[in-house]
Amino acid sequence: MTALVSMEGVTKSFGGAPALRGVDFDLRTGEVHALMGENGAGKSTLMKVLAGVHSPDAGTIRIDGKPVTISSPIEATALGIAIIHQELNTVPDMTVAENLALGAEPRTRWGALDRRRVLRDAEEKLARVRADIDPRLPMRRLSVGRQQMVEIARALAEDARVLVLDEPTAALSDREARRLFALIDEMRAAGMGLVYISHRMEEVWELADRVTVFRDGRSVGTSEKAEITPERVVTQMIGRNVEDLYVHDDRTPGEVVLRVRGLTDGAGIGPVDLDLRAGEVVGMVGLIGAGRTEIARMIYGADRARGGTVELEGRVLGERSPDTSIRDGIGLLPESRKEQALFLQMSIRDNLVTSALGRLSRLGVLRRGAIGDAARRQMDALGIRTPPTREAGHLSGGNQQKVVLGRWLTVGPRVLILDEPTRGVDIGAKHEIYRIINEQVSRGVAVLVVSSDLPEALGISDRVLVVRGGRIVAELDRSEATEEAVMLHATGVATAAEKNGGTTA
Amino acid sequence: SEGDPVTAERGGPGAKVETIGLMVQDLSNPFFQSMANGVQAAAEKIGATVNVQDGRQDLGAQNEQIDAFIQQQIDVLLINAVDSDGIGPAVDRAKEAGIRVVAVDVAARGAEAQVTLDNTAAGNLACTYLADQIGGAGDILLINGTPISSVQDRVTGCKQALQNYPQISIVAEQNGDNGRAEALTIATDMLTAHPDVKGIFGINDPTALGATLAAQQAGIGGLVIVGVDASPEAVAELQKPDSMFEATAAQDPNTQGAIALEMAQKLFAGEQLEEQSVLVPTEMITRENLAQYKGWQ
Amino acid sequence: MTRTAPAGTPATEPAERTRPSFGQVWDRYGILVVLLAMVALMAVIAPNFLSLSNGFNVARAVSINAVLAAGMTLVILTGGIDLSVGSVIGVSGVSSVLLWNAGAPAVVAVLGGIAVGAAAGLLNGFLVAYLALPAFIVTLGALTYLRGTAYALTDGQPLIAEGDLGFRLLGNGNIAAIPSPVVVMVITYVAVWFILERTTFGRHIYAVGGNVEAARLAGIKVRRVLLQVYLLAGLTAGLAGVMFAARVESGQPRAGEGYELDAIAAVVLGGTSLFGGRGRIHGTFVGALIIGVLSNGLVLMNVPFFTQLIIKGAVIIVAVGLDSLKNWRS
Amino acid sequence: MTRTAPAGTPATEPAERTRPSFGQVWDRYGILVVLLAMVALMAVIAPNFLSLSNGFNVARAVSINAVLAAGMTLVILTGGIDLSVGSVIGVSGVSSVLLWNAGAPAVVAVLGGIAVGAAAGLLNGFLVAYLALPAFIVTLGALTYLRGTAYALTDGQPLIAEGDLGFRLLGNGNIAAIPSPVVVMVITYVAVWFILERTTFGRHIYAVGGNVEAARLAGIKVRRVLLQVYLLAGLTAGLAGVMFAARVESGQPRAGEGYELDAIAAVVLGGTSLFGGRGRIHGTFVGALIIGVLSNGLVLMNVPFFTQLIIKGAVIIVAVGLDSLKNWRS
Ligand SMILES: Nc1ncnc2c1ncn2[C@@H]1O[C@H](COP(=O)(O)OP(=O)(O)OP(=O)(O)O)[C@@H](O)[C@H]1O
Ligand SMILES: Nc1ncnc2c1ncn2[C@@H]1O[C@H](COP(=O)(O)OP(=O)(O)OP(=O)(O)O)[C@@H](O)[C@H]1O
Ligand SMILES: [Mg+2]
Ligand SMILES: [Mg+2]
Repeated sequence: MTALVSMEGVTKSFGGAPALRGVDFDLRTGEVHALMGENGAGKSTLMKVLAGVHSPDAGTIRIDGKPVTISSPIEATALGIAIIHQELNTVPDMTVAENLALGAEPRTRWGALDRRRVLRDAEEKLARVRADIDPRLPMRRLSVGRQQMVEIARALAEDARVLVLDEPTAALSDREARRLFALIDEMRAAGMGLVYISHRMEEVWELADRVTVFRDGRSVGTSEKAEITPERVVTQMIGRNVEDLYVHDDRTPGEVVLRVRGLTDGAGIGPVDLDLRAGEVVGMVGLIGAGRTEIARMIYGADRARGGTVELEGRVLGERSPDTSIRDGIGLLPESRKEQALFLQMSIRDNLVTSALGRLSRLGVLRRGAIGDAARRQMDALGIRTPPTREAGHLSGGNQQKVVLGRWLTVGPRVLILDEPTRGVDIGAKHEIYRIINEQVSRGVAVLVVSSDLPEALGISDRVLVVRGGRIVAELDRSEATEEAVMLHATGVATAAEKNGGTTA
Repeated sequence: SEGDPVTAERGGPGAKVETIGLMVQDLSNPFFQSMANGVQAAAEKIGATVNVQDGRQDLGAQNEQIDAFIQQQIDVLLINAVDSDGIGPAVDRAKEAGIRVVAVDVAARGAEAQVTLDNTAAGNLACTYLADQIGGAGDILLINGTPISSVQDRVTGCKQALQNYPQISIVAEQNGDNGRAEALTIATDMLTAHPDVKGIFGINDPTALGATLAAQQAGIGGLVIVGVDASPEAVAELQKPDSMFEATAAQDPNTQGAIALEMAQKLFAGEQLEEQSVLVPTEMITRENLAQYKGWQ
Repeated sequence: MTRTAPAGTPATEPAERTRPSFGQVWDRYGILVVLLAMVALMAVIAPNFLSLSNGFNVARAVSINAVLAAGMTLVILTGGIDLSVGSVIGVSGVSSVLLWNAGAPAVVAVLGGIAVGAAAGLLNGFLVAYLALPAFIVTLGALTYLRGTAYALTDGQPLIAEGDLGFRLLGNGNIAAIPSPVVVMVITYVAVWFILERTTFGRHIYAVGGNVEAARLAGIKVRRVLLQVYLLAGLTAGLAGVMFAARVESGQPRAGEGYELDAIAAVVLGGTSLFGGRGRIHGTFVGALIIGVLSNGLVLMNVPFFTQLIIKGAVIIVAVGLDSLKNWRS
Repeated sequence: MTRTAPAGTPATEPAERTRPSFGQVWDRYGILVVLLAMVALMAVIAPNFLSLSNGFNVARAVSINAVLAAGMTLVILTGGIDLSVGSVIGVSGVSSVLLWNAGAPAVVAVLGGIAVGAAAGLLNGFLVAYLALPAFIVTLGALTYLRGTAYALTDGQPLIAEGDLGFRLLGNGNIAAIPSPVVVMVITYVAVWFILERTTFGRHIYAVGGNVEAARLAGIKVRRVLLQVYLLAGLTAGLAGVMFAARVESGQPRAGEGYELDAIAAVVLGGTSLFGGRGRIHGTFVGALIIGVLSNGLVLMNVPFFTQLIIKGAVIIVAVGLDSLKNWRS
């Protein structure tokens, strides 16, 4: 049988920098073909070529064996190719319905915009992915996760034969992910060809019929379902195997460093109580929209709390804001690095020292020597091997995330709050980030990790807090924290059960 | 005293002017265009070249232009300053560079000679005429302009004249930006506030003509509207028998320019001037004497 | 040891309430309230302000800036800006009178003037959309060379219309007892409203302004949208220019100097974000009225012109200040 | 078929080549090339263009706009804009002469004038930083009310300096054979360069302009940075105003009309992005020179004024066009 899609010798470079160096790739009908590889390996670029976003420098693309040239997103759609891009591509100021209709707005007989149909179509599309979202809402009002669901709805709507999902679960948590996997199975059964890009091994094992591994702009091998083993894939990806991905030394936490009591924003989040001990990692898990990010931001002072107290080493902190928190020794690694953390057009060095300039200057004048040293030291510690003067925007996702983390290591806080620290980061980088976290903890830093990647959260945490409806509904020890246990609490089943049946000992 | 001034001493007995710099406030006003024409014509007669620069009503620009002229080592500079005093330092620089400077239309501090229109007299004449036409009593509107020397003098002159007419009062005074459009807009509003005025004085013809339009459009009749300049536009309007625009104080920028060049030539040749300061008389142009008025060239 | 809390209320989506809050109402009508307050004030302190005829004066005086602002709104919604519209008024006005004096029929003169504006806009659009030059600089350049062109066309002289100008009705006189420029203004706003609210092109304008990358990936021809938007801005400016010429019954090369800032002020007062993607055309209309009412009232009160400047500046700031109270909820 | 590499090699970043490409060189020096080309051209066609004294003329003529543009660069780097600087020139110049005429010593008069500018900037900054009003509108309002204030201070009349103005040196005369305004300009640029390249404040300016949310979360006091930036823009404009007054030895209420656009043009020509976060102060200097060389050369060539406008407009566009060739690599 001829492949649904086959790409041969595709090359693409950006301003002289090769991103694809002659890639062969093929997709069959009725299969899920997983693409894996380090950040910057070229996965998204290849798919953007297929989706008509980038035109290749060389190479041929065949659909059903017939050579085609795809020079615009519209042409791709016409050929039945749909894609969910890695980055959110929504228009925040337009409604969900308008976003769903974007680029293909229905017209009335007289060529005017058919607003009734825009709404009707939107409701259908959302129904298909079983997302209960009001299509009249402005997109900006939705959380990252829900915006992602809208994107999925949009892609599925164009009844395509080929669907590319580029890290669709990065912003989703387990429940939404499950829902998506069910849809994927349906589509596979319906004979569609799906390309699935992810850095989450577990998902790949579960979904993929074949796995192609990318490295350095080349395909370094495709394995059939039968022959897929984690070791093999990881080795292909980063040239070595990662024995145990989740680094976690045995340790005994020290004194309580951070004590939060009754923290609330007066609108759906909180009241929240939690303690952080020196030298421990506490995971915060929950469904999308559970409010984990809000809790984290309130502790740090990024958002104003309407009630409750935050104590640091016994001292009650007053009105908190990022700058006071930093002075007090609390740090936050925000949820989305591009929007909230990184200065894309600044050098790696400047990004690393942004929050420590007070220490690295005298009377407001930069101590450039000291800055250079500090930056170089961090880059070595983080394993970022590229000139410090390089613009952060040019780095791959993994290295960007390391830079943001490095900014906090330069400051050296007592309490470090990490919101989705490995979102969209490749396994090699993930491993290094876990290593860094572990190292900080061993120095007595208290770490709070918000993660939608459940295995990760369980793998690196000493304790796990389950968040639902803006509250902490359960606290589980490392020993008792299993995915099942967490999901029970996260979805509310557990508490429901307890009502008619005593409490767990 | 700046840079290394180009103090090549030029001119002297019998010397002929070869390069002329002419600077005017605002070439987009026909008045100054006519002045430029006057200088151009006179220059051709003596076979000299003219570099005309537009001040765009910006003193800063005029400063730069003078420096450029110094650079070009022109022989004489005819200057129509945006501001009489503000131009002073620049004039001094020009003289240090050996350029003979004559002020045109508006006085310029430090100029060696000047041909000026008596703007005060012009304003005075215009408003006297207006006052008489409305029978020495009633309310009138005054449409002022951007505060530059010539405009201010006209307003001063007008108010002087009105002191002889105690029953006349200026009920509103607004800035028409020296132009027809803005004058039209604000005159419309002024007439709304004061529908029963008897006359309007505009500081120049474009302004007065804008006011005339405003009155027509507002359906107000029987006004006496006067301006200053006697520009072609104004002449055309005066020729309409039914227009409320009745008179304008004639200024002759064309001749002014010519006279200025004449004086500059004399200075350049080291001759004595009979008088350092020539004051060009102005006369009221009305429908009656319109025939005799030769207008601008 | 497992601490468990009572079943938590499901994740509340803070802003999912669809019932309009006070804030949302203010978002919508805040600037309108400002306008009404101003009218009320003027009615009390400015002589003859509150009369039908003066209402028409204001409307007539506003019409040109309002038409400019309508086109400007489209550009700003895409996140761009057009500083050249003031100079377009000069060029197109002069052109239309030139055509008239050359013996062209009124209609041709009018369309000619508008076409000149459209052409200028087309060039801006090409440079911004296809050469990706910054709109601010492109249109700043255009502001300069178009003004020069206006002067060049008339040798710096105002151009007296021969006979009485065939299309003077566009600037003066009435249509069904309503000042004709006001009629033109209203038609323009209805047209722009329809484009923005009822056509796919309108949606695309918001999309490009809201998130250009998303728009491109959704298959929207971003460049064409930008080109068309600047074209329309030039076209409306051309129309404004012809209206101006008709109003002063002559071709004034200086016409429209500085009008671009008033137009932009109207747009922003109307609540349109200079970053694009957000705004409504009726807001612009209200913004233009605020500026017009203010100028008119101050003249009626015979406030000295420099005091007028001080008040105008202050009011502009206060108006956006009040309007932006909405941001204070977040 | 599994290639294995030595442990821990990072994902190779294609663009990691450190040897500067042609493109990068052009990024850096593109606009400089444009300037040199222009100077070369002028040297050939404009009489007496290439001479030390004319060099000083250009520098002197440029100095005021250059000083304005220096402060403007700081504002634009934060993603803001300041349209009020032209009017600040009027107010501060008038104020300094008022002080002088009131018998204040020259130093006091100068500092007073500068202080007035700084105060105006402080108000802009407060409204933008703490009330979160759009900079464009706030400074547009300031442009208007400050001009009014300048007129009000002098009753609309230009203000003649009594005796000879104690600080005329700031506008005329030389310091060590170099025109004094040029010296002032150079000092200003060195100061701004130091702020941007050598101080934490400078880093913070780039950070706020680059990503305001990230800056806030990184502990930068965003509002204070904004406040200070507008303050500095007002301060440099105040300085420019005093220089203007010194140059014309009088207080001109109309001084600086429209200068804001020239200043912004200089900044953008210099390669600073109007979206903030990206740009260099020396670029602004080059940009100001381009504008200055052009004006000077056109006068020397005796080009009619409206042709000058056409050429200027075209050159501004062409200059950014050439400069933006860099974008074509991606
Ligand atoms: N638009 C662009 N301009 C310049 N370089 C780009 C562009 N898009 C991608 N690149 C570069 O091409 C290389 C491949 O990028 P790509 O996004 O395909 O990697 P990826 O495999 O998707 O990585 P990740 O897993 O982080 O998404 C990277 O080095 C990236 O920096
Ligand atoms: N930009 C936003 N505007 C309005 N509400 C938001 C926004 N982002 C999140 N929310 C709301 O805040 C709550 C928490 O959202 P969020 O998704 O950030 O929580 P979370 O637990 O951090 O989930 P995740 O971090 O996986 O996105 C949800 O009710 C969500 O709807
Ligand atoms: Mg990718
Ligand atoms: Mg979150």
